[in-house]
Amino acid sequence: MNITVELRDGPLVGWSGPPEAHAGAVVRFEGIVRPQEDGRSISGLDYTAYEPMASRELKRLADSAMCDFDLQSITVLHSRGFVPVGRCSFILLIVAMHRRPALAAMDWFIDALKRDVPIWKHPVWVNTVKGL
Amino acid sequence: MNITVELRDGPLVGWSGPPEAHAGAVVRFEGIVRPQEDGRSISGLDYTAYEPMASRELKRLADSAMCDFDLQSITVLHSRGFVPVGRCSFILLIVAMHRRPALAAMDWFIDALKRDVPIWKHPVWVNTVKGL
Amino acid sequence: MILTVKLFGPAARIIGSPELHIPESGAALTCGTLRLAIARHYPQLAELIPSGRIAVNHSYASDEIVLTGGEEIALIHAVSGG
Amino acid sequence: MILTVKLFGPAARIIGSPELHIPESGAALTCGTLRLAIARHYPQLAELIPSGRIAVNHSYASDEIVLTGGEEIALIHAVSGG
Repeated sequence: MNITVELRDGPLVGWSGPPEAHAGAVVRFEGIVRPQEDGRSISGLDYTAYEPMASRELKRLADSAMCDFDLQSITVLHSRGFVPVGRCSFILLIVAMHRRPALAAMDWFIDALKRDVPIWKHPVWVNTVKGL
Repeated sequence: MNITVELRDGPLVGWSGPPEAHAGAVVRFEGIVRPQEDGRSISGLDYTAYEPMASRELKRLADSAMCDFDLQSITVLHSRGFVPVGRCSFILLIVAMHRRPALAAMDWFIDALKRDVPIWKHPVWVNTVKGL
Repeated sequence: MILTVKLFGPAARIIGSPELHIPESGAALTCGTLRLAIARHYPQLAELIPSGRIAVNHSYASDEIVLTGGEEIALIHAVSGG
Repeated sequence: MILTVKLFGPAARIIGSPELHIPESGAALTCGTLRLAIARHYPQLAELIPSGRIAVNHSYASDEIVLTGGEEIALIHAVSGG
């Protein structure tokens, strides 16, 4: 079982996956902070995690995905704290023998994360930062 | 329109995507040569492309995906010639505002590639290489 | 005795606090009756309760789970990570 | 006059050559009749023909397309890239 789950402070940078043995498909998803929320410009998102529950839930979901989709490895990194627009706040790397389970696992994991993992994002509005 | 399509000789290495402006989701797929074909050990796969049709078909599919899935960019790299086991022969990088169209486009593109793009792989058996 | 419930995200902003307090009624309290009690004592949160979940000691707990008082309790609602 | 058809992958291995040759019959040749002619002249390929496609000048061509003789023609079957 090759599972990595980690919450890190601030934007995620310069991270590359583990070496793959006998893999056929390596799929990597990066969530990037978008410049707007609800049509208003933001300078970034502030992430709050309820720990250790957030890490535990990520681990539980990763275990479940490993088993249900027959993965070779799954790596989940999520930011906490402030992440500016255009920077990465979430990385999911899935390694599997075949493409279809890898993509299906990715879709399932991100849905499950949004449903179960106690991490909240709060927009930091551009005007708020400037004190207006 | 930010579309890159390229066939390269041998394994794909050290390639990273374009900078993303206003992206929300960056999904990268890598196809790695598996150690077996039909249950027999191979030393690698030898890819033959019918050019320029292969590049044209890749470009046609990329254009179609850009439009149908509202992507921000799509990058497709495919090997030709020999790629050893464990090395990368195919990279698909999709950048979109949202996750769902990015993943749907990835699934669609790989199916379409296997259906339409005239690239053939031929297993190089381990014993063949040793002259047995 | 008073039960403390941790709040996050929208719920914490509505209440203006990272936790809320529910007086125990004496009757055995379950996660289900706690949800009802939160909605009664904090009507501002009533809308969030149907889709909110109670976590007990960092795991989601179903409505029939009985609370004995020493647990860490949280109201988890509308997570949005990823 | 002889029509040359490029072969790849399994089809080329079956024939042992990167192309095959079909004598033109005189009647107007279409991609559809070409497929039939390939199956007739090269029975080893007959199994591949129903799922194979004809490319004319590097684009897939449907069965009704008429061939005039100067085109680059290929039999595309069972691609497997990616």
